[in-house]
Amino acid sequence: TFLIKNSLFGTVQTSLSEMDISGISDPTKLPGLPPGEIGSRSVYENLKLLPLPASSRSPIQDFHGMITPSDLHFQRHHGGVPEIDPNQFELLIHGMVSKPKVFKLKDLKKFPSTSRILFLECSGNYQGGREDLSPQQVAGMTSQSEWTGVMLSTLFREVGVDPKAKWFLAEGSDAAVMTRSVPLDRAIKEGMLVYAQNGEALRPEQGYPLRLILPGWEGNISVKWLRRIEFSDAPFMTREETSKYTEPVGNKVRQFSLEMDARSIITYPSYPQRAEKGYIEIKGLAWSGRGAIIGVDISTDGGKSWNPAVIQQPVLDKAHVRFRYLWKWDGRETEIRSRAVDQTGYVQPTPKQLLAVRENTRYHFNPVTGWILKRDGRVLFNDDF
Amino acid sequence: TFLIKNSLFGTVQTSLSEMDISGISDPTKLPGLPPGEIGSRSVYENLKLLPLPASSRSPIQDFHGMITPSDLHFQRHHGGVPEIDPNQFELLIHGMVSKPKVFKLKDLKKFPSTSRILFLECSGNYQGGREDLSPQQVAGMTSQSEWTGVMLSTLFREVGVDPKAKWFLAEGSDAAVMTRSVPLDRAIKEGMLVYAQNGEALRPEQGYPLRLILPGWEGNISVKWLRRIEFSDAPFMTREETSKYTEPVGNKVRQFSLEMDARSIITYPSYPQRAEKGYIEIKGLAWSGRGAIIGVDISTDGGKSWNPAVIQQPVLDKAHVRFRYLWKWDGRETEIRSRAVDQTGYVQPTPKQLLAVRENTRYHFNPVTGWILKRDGRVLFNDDF
Amino acid sequence: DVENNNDYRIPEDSYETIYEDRSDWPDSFGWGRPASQKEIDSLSIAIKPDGTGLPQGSGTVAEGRTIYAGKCAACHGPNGVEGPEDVLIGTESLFQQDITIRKTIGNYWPYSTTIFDYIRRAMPFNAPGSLSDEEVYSLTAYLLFKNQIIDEGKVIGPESLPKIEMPAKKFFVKDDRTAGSNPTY
Amino acid sequence: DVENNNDYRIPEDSYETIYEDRSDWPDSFGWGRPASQKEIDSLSIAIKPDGTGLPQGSGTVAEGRTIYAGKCAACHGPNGVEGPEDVLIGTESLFQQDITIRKTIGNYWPYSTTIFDYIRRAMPFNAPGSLSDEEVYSLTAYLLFKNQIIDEGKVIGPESLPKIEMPAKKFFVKDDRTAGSNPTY
Ligand code: HEC
Ligand code: HEC
Ligand SMILES: [Ca+2]
Ligand SMILES: [Ca+2]
Ligand SMILES: [Ca+2]
Ligand SMILES: [Ca+2]
Ligand SMILES: [Ca+2]
Ligand SMILES: [Ca+2]
Ligand SMILES: [Co+2]
Ligand SMILES: [Co+2]
Repeated sequence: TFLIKNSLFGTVQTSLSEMDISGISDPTKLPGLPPGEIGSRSVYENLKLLPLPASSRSPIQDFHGMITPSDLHFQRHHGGVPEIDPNQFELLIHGMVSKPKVFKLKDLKKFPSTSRILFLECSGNYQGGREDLSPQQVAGMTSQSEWTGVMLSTLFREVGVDPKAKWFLAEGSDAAVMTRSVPLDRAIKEGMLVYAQNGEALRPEQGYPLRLILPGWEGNISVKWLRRIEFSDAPFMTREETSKYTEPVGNKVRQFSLEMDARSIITYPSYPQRAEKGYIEIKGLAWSGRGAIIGVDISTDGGKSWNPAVIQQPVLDKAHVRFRYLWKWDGRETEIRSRAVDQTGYVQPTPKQLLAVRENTRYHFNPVTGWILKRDGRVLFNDDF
Repeated sequence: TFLIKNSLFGTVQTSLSEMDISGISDPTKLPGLPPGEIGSRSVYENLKLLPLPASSRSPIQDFHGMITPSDLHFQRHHGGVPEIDPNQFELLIHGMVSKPKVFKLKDLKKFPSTSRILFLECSGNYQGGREDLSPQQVAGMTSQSEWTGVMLSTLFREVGVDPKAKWFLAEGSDAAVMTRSVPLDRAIKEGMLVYAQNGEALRPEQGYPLRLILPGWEGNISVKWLRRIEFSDAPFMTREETSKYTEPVGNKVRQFSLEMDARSIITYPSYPQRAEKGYIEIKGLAWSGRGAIIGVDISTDGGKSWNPAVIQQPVLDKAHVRFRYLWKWDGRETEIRSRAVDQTGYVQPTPKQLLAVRENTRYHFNPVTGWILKRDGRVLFNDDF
Repeated sequence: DVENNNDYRIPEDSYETIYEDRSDWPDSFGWGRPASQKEIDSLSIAIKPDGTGLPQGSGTVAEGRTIYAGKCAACHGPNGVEGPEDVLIGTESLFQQDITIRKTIGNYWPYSTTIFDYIRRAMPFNAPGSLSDEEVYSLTAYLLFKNQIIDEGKVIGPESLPKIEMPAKKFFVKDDRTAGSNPTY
Repeated sequence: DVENNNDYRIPEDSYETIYEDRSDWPDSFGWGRPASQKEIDSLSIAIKPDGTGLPQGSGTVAEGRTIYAGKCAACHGPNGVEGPEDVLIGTESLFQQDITIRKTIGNYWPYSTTIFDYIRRAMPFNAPGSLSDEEVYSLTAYLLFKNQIIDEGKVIGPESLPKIEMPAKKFFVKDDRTAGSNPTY
């Protein structure tokens, strides 16, 4: 169906109104929509997040390249998405500082700025144990954007941070008034306060108008809708860093486990897609919170042998990379797996290797996973190895 | 205004319906919207393309970083935006080939793929001569995306291209049935057929479901809604490569001027923004169709002296880079300019340097431009130097 | 000093090298289906400067004049110069540094075949692809005549059209810009 | 062979170096306005483990029981164990490799101050920030009592709360993972 609404038609209005366009389905035979004020998405494309009461998973099996479309970025909220007027918005920085200050959004935008392409992953990003799981279900709580904002180091100069300050509290203005304590020495190097995502203002679900970004760390600590930063000599021990986002390991509870370990997942072929005999370009994403990915190995024989995948340039620090591996499937049942290696030398462990040192801790569960290719083309998830 | 529609509320429906939420404007006092199937844009953000009958310009003064939001990518159509059913879609490749073939979209998606962040610029991307012009008006017909698809070289192996073939015709399925002749030897190195943009399917305005991308070349030749490729020993001399997209220079008409020369523009501060005395981070975009940008120089004294700007990493080949330059404005009237240098050593010329060798040719007009900062803070466009 | 801040990096090599190593690729992946001559013929509407692709048929200036008045004049003006859309007719030389002179078929189109090709695929703007080949030949004849390139009696068809020498042809040269530190703009 | 295809590149240096050269930066840009003590006080609701930030007031188990029944039981269950939302009460040790045991205030919360802080900022989920400080003290007392951490008669206030030793405290350690080729997962 074509809608005739083109200023060019002003001059031929009569003849146009006489035209019967109802039967025209060849797009070369009738002008399409003229340029407008905003682009659209094809009506034939229907990508959707997978929503749960407090989170939504990205359809990573449908993505290409390394950028996540902003409206398909995964979501994890603890009190829903607040609506914030950017003109009313203020950020308070206080505590162990000599000059406590309040910044309007327009103040923050004046500071020297920087942009960086980074993944953001929820540390609870795992679902397994069944064969009918898609990549979106298994690992859909990771997404990637180009973020723009101010380096924490730039802003912290303004408030005169006490050298004895070792932590700061980041507090959101959502209904959970989300809080996390952040270790200053580790955060100051790469931490940012960002107001833009993929070229435009942050999206509401991603923290509009201002959020923290701590590259490579678990998503929860990059507090969204940031309204307050309080410097302290010790962590505040908020609910999110004690009751949640901690891992019982052996007879200890591991706390402030911030870096996301290297991980990869094959997104094609995957459940519920069908695989066809012959050449298949196996595709997927790999990332590490500890630096750059330096390799992704692929096994097409259930983990017996491994070969390196091609990694798409540019390979960025603490960013998703797209990997690809050309393979000819003979049609016999087999299992394909991917394994990421990061610049620290860390090799993504198998589920059993992980479980040997700790039960499934709910957070930071990043094992190698597999897809079993059945003779009939079905692709089934596997993490039982 | 908060809409209560959270599955968590099922359990407390009674008390909620009794709540008076009309007066609550503090977002920490009421849950916001729960995670949904698709993200949103803040109601306070209102970026718009600037539409004309056959083109729409990107609001480049409002962008951050280097990625252009897909729905704010500039548009240039010659017959409007066709609506194409991806399941019906076919690409025919024929002419001087031994195996003429028809590819469905799903065939094309099987081939080894690649992703690349590239700018795309209309060669008619200039408007000048007045002081009340915004960056969107001066240079809004350039945008940048991460494109994913198949290398031409990969696909062309499939059809057995005759060694005597020197050109191919690319034809769109829009109402203009847009055609351009492409020199094979130069296109084969980097040319791509892409089906994805910034992680998802191409947008309709950008050629859904398939377009050509010829990195660094004038936008018009990267034919959108591609339906046909015909190999030939000579160019077809289509209307777009003869009557349009050619430049009278001296007493010649320059044809097949494909590479976009290096260019830069300061997007902040710019008309109609207001500048404030004191520290200003001058920001802008620079790009070259001939390779990487290796430097952007800034003048804050109307071109008398120049200093290098900071260029945001990663600096990619044939891609927009974001430059920034910290400057302290004393409040006196002055003019700021930017000048791009690319890896070939090409230095962006002044308007007069360009005009000395050719009149304004309408296409490929890429001069250094300036913004005059008035004492009262007004910022006015200048290209008269 | 800002000089040290330029932390940029030139990509080491160009992009095509991504697929340099294709040693494990087959000669052909085999995807896609062979195109039949019939479907090639139905889709391949492009005309080459030597006339390849021109269909059977012919047209006259007189017929073109009538069709033009009915289907084209609304947008291009009764005389092809009034607009509001592109000016089609004009023989004044462009190369007099007078920027008010408009580019037309008469002074700027290097190949006659382009007229047929473009009108057939894209005009009239509101109903592209609606003209018969005969109509397109006649419109081509009419526009060539009005641009003082052919005589009023000339019949235009697949044989005669490509032989027409266009006035602008001699001006067209390939891109002569050079990159580098001493570029020709 | 695919080995040669790995055309990746390790970033040469980490990102913070972008602003290494700040020689032309002023000591302070001066943007933003000084925060008054009044606005700091009104916003800074966070409680530290040593009790800093706790407001005046106090609460009792008995009052907490009543408030809980009215404002919390719908989501957390009449006895704090039935859900549908988080289980709040339970004293069974988590460290018996029995994954059916739920994390609760009694077996998993290392600091008593977190209870006050979290309830005040985020609960009840449908009306966060609606409780008075007295109500929050009482709910804190009630939940501590139900988790067998305090006696039923104990009054909870800014002095007593931070002194309460939580059973789970002794288990908490800082991240002990190591990166590298021989990592501790
Ligand atoms: C509804 C308006 C409209 C009608 C009717 C129309 N045209 Fe056009 N014509 C245009 C527009 C708009 C363009 C420019 C299109 C572009 O640049 O993509 C154009 C361009 C052209 C051009 C190219 C001019 C150049 O210098 O590049 C020719 C030739 C042409 N038209 C011929 C015709 C003929 C012959 C007819 C009648 C059969 C016709 N037009 C009917 C709107 C119209
Ligand atoms: C409308 C439902 C609802 C009501 C009413 C409610 N809660 Fe909650 N509560 C929740 C949800 C949902 C969570 C988990 C929130 C999250 O994880 O972000 C939660 C979490 C908690 C937690 C943290 C549990 C943990 O282990 O981390 C505590 C403590 C708590 N609530 C106490 C209360 C108290 C006290 C009240 C009454 C004043 C209350 N809740 C009323 C829904 C509710
Ligand atoms: Ca500097
Ligand atoms: Ca290479
Ligand atoms: Ca035009
Ligand atoms: Ca290979
Ligand atoms: Ca550096
Ligand atoms: Ca929860
Ligand atoms: Co953690
Ligand atoms: Co050109």
